[in-house]
Amino acid sequence: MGHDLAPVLELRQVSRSFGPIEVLHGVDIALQPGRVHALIGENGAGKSTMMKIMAGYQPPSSGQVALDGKPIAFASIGEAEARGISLIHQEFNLAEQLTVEENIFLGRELHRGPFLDKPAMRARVRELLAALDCRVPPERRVAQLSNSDKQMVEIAKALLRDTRVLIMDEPTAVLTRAETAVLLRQVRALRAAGTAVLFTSHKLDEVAEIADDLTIMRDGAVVWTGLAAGMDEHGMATAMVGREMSDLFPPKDSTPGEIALEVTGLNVPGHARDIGLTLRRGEVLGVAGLIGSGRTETFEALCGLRPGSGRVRLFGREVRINHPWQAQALGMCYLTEDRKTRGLLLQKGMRENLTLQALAKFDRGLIDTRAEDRALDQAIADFDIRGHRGALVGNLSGGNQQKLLFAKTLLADPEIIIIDEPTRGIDIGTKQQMYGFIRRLAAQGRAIVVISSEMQEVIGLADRVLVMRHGRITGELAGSDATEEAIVRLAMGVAVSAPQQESAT
Amino acid sequence: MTDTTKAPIRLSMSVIGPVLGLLALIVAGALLNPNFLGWDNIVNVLARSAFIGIIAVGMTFVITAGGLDLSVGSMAAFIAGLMILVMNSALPALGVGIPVVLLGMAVALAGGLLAGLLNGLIITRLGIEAFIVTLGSMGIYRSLVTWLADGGTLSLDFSLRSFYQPVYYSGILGISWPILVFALVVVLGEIVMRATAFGRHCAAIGSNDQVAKYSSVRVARVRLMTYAGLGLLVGVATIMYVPRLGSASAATGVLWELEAIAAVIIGGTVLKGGFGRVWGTVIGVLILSLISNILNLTDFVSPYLNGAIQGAIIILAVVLQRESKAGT
Amino acid sequence: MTDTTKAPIRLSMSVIGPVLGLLALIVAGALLNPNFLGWDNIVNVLARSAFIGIIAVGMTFVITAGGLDLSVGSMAAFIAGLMILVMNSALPALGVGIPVVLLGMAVALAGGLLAGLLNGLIITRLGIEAFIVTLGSMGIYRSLVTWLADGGTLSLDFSLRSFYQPVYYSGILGISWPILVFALVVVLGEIVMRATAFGRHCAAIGSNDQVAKYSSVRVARVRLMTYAGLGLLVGVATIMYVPRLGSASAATGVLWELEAIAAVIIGGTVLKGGFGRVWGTVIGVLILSLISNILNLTDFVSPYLNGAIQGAIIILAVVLQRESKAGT
Amino acid sequence: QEAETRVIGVSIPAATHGWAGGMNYFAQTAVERLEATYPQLDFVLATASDPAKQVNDIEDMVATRKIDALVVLPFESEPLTGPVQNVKASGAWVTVVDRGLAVEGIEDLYVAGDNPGFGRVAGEYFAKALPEGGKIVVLRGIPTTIDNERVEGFQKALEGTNVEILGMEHGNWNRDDSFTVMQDFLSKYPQIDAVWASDDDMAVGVLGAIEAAGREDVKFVLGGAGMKEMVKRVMDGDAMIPADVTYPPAMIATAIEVTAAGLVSGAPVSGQFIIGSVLITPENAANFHYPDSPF
Ligand SMILES: Nc1ncnc2c1ncn2[C@@H]1O[C@H](COP(=O)(O)OP(=O)(O)OP(=O)(O)O)[C@@H](O)[C@H]1O
Ligand SMILES: Nc1ncnc2c1ncn2[C@@H]1O[C@H](COP(=O)(O)OP(=O)(O)OP(=O)(O)O)[C@@H](O)[C@H]1O
Ligand SMILES: [Mg+2]
Ligand SMILES: [Mg+2]
Repeated sequence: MGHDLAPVLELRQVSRSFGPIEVLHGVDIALQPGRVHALIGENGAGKSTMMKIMAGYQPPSSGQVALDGKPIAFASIGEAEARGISLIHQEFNLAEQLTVEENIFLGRELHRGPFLDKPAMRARVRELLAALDCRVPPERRVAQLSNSDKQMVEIAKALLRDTRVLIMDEPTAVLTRAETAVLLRQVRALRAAGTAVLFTSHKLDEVAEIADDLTIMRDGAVVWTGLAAGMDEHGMATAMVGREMSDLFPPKDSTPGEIALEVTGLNVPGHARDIGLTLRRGEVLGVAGLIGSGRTETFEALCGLRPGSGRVRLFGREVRINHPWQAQALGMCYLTEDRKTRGLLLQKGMRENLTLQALAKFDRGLIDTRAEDRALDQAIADFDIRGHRGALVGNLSGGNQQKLLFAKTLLADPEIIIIDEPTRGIDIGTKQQMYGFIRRLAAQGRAIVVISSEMQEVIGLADRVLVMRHGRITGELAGSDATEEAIVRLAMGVAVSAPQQESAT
Repeated sequence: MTDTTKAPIRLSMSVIGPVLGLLALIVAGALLNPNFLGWDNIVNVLARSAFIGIIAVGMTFVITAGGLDLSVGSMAAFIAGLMILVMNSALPALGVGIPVVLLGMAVALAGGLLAGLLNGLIITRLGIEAFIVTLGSMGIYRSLVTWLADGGTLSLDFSLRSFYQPVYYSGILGISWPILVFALVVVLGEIVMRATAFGRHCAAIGSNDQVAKYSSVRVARVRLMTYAGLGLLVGVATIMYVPRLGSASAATGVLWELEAIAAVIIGGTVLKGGFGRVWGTVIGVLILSLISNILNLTDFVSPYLNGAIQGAIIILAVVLQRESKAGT
Repeated sequence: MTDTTKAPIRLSMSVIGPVLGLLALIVAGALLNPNFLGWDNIVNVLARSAFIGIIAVGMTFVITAGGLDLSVGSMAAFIAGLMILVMNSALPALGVGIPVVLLGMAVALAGGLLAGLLNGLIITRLGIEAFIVTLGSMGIYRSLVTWLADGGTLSLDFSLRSFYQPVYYSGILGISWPILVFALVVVLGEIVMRATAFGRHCAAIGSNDQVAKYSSVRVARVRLMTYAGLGLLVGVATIMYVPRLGSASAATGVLWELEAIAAVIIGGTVLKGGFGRVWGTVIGVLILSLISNILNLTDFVSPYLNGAIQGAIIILAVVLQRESKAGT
Repeated sequence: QEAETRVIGVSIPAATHGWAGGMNYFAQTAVERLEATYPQLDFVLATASDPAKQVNDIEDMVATRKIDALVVLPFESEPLTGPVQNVKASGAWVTVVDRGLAVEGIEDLYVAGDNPGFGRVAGEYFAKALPEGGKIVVLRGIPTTIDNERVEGFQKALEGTNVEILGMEHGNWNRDDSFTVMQDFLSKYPQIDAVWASDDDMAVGVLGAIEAAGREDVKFVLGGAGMKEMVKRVMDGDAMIPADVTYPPAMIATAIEVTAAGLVSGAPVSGQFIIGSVLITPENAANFHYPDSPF
């Protein structure tokens, strides 16, 4: 396959400003048919912005978009779509109250006469989802789906269109390894069919696996572009971050202290049964499992975010938690995996979001806004949040939103922190910082649970790993036993011996 | 697995909710007065529900798409006034007969459509809250009809009225026209909501207009069409209303907007948009009509307290729904 | 760096919008009638704005937190009726004097608080749409006051009224009590909205109640408190209202709810919740009061058309805001 | 006497302002009294907040209560004409109160107030009380035919006098609205000699506004309808309320009583009873003072 085929879609010296701030400075990129082009860069580097410009969601402030070599200005998203360009958003772009089928066909419904051809649409949806190994019924409302299923719906929505150019903004951020494999299989099929694919991810191994071409961005400019084969993962990381990367994971050097959390017989109706676990101060407990294994629901129930029953002891004291504020008052906080609908107020600024959970700390009758500003300064420094201070959180880049969410939860100063998918959409440099941060929290004597679908993360970060499957804990792994293979076995239910010791403790 | 068995149950409970409320009222009515289930009473109640009902069907679309229209009551009064004026002044030229009635109907439909379009255009083009726009136009239409009637009542010429009256009072097989038209509007509305792209687009816009926009839905146009459609249905309702009362005044259609919105919400449509069902609205309209019908059947309470009972039943009817929903 | 200069400009334009609308009205009023800017007229307009204004401040919180209350007008009428009944019946025992007035005030405050709590409890505990609950309680309170008054008017004992009247008519330095209390409520409201955790929580809940819940905000309690606070403020407004004419009837407070909601939204608070500003509400209230004041002071239009002009100005006032907002 | 119960339907507008409230009160007490007196009579009383609701009520009475007689005070004449005609066609006795129907000869009995007369009596009073002429303002009711008739009668009576109407606004038969309107009238006109409030509820609001403004130029306020507090003030010789014009809400009770008596005795009284509006003055006020009425 020739690298010098005529590009389908190009950006030529494109700049883009929001108000007075320029976030893209004269970038070039060219997508060729039948090739997968990966775009990587730090959070806030301008990847999503670039993709939106290519798909007609936003016009460039200056420079050109060229389709088949000819400059073009898309009048609407519809026009770009009509020309075969579709974009899968980084943030979910689904109407929550509508069903899967309604969302996938939104704006391009199939008709039979004046009426909708529902059977045909449903059949097509089933087909599309089956190709993605996703078993969600088409009639299910999107609001009831897990994040990964939503992502699959997004992908199905894009695949439905006859695309010449498919642009995917971090499609794998919410997917597990297995689901990612399914997606990459689809991408290869599209590539073989001659589609040009543009793809971003912060998971560099995927990039190395799938990409033909590679563009690396930093601070709104392209810093490297060329054949993907010319760059290994380490090189990518270095080029992205602009410095030499050391070990991703910090040493596990904290020592477990008293028992902080003890759960027995926790049942979450419809999602999990008979969950038992213990967690000590200074410990990082990883929770692994396939998507849909009930990890999120288990810990949400533990924090009073959904109904559940069971015995919970915090620092030796038996407690009943029915509401999240009770959990927080007892020193336990849950950081949601769903930053857009449950984590952040997208229509508000950074400051309001940062302090929402810990507002009591700033409440001196009136809110001490100076103290809030100081807290924001601190959070921006600690987590390297990039973006302009006055911006609405909805306008921050995805990764920066995630960092803000992290900062927000930690501001409440919980003793027990449950973090669901902590590094979703975070670039590799910041990931390293956040891992260091989590470790330091543990070293301060806090107890931490990390729920993650990234096997590497669980293994690299946690002292012990619990594996869940179908709403039950199927095993615990510690130290060198915690290997990817062992986790996968437990998660898939093919373990030789699934030790049930967890529920006994 | 448990999911697949769960979904249908929940669905059917949310369906049963409003129906149960309605049934409870019917049983109460039948116990209070044997004539309640008489043919006459049933026809009366259905026919009078038709005005609000037809409007409420249109309102279901507006609300589903995340909008609101407070002006429908005044709009109906204004259109009725206009229609009467036009018919009266065309009478000498056309004489009593079908042409003048058709002219009146055309005026009502065109007037409704225009009024709805106007609301919709201000809302979608200027991007102003529907609440404010329609509150404003509510005042405007109410004022205009008062002005047209010179503070009094506009009445249809009496001979013309006798000619036109069958449009309210007669029908086919003992079922009067308003009922037939209402039924037709409901069936069409249900089909449009469930089985056409327009219905889906309304729900999508009400759910998240950004998403709808990104999916190439013509958001402004769909919104505009919901208001225009509602206006048209107000015109249809007025066509049925005028032969009944033969007049229009400042007191015509007062608080219809509140009744229509209440019917829509009692029926299970979400006030903030994103989900709507036309059949639910019908149940809502019937519940509201039956409450006042039942209050007329008995006289054990002071008429001063009618409003209190009505209010309490409205809340109860909805509690019933939510309870049964929560119960699953 | 350029950022920090931009934000204030946008802010100031959205601030200037409603203020501009208000100024335009004031200029129009001054041109149309020289007495418009007279001290008496200013005091009149401010004092009569106070009732709706005090209620609208409470409504700002309810709407900001994503709720709605249609019952405030009827609630005010009911509380006024109750207050008059209690005061009249305590009169023989307590005699004309401060104790009986204090008793009346206590009844109003307690009644308002209870009524608000009741609305709030049904809405938050049973999870029913605020629209339906408060539509129901609107009917209930309206009915109850009619019933209390036996269809007529409840009047405060004449001697008591003369004693109580200064609460409406007199004040400090020529500024009457309603204006002072309104100002106090506004200042407190503005502080609570902008600078306290409660205000932040209201905005967070209205913006996205899921996020608020996940952020450990006590969503149900905050919601409940907005309704209870509104009820309390309805009580305060009633305390100012009763001494004015010393009576309450079924006609008291009709459509106050619509006026209060309109004021809130004209002031820039978002009907679907998430963002509210108390000072904007004040501007909204003043715009509404001034429109009818100006229409009364001039007579170039048929009084039948007052409503039309009012409606048009309301829409225009908001267009002005949005345009200037969009302009930045 | 036959044992068969006969049903009388009474349909009236809801108590949304003072006069209507009084009328509601008299209707209810009449019904209670007559039910006690005539065990063979059954009454249905319905109040309506708009003409359409009133038509519903009447339809319900026919369909479910099989009424033998209807006493109706139409919300508005035009819309009620057809439905009442239908009642008549069903064979029931029809008594119309206060507002005549648009078609003559439907009702068996007509008990009516005299709206043009109401305005005329008020106008004549102004002409007499302000012989040198003067500047007055007028508060009108809710825009309706009734209000139009009254104001026309008033204006006609003032023709040829020097009484000048400075302005008219709608106070909607409402105390608060008329308070506001009067405040604004006082700001607008430096000299107002007298006010025709055209209704006693509105007079209460007008008096409140005048008192608050401390204006001495307004010599008197003329209300109307005969609210007990106002009649009392006339009786007491209050200079601000020197007179009142009757429009008795009790006419509904008269109508119900006559209808009931006719139905029971089998010798129905048909015809027209016009209850004219008269001027209440300190001399005759005692005859119009009903301390027990809510109005
Ligand atoms: N609508 C907007 N208004 C203002 N600023 C914006 C807007 N959209 C994006 N930005 C800013 O543009 C910059 C680039 O954002 P972009 O979303 O393209 O980053 P990204 O490379 O996709 O980052 P991530 O990896 O975190 O997704 C960020 O600083 C962001 O805050
Ligand atoms: N055994 C099961 N069979 C069918 N559906 C299941 C099962 N277990 C869970 N689910 C559904 O899968 C969805 C996702 O569950 P959940 O969010 O708990 O997964 P998770 O382990 O937290 O994964 P993630 O957070 O990565 O999405 C839920 O809607 C849940 O009801
Ligand atoms: Mg991005
Ligand atoms: Mg999860």
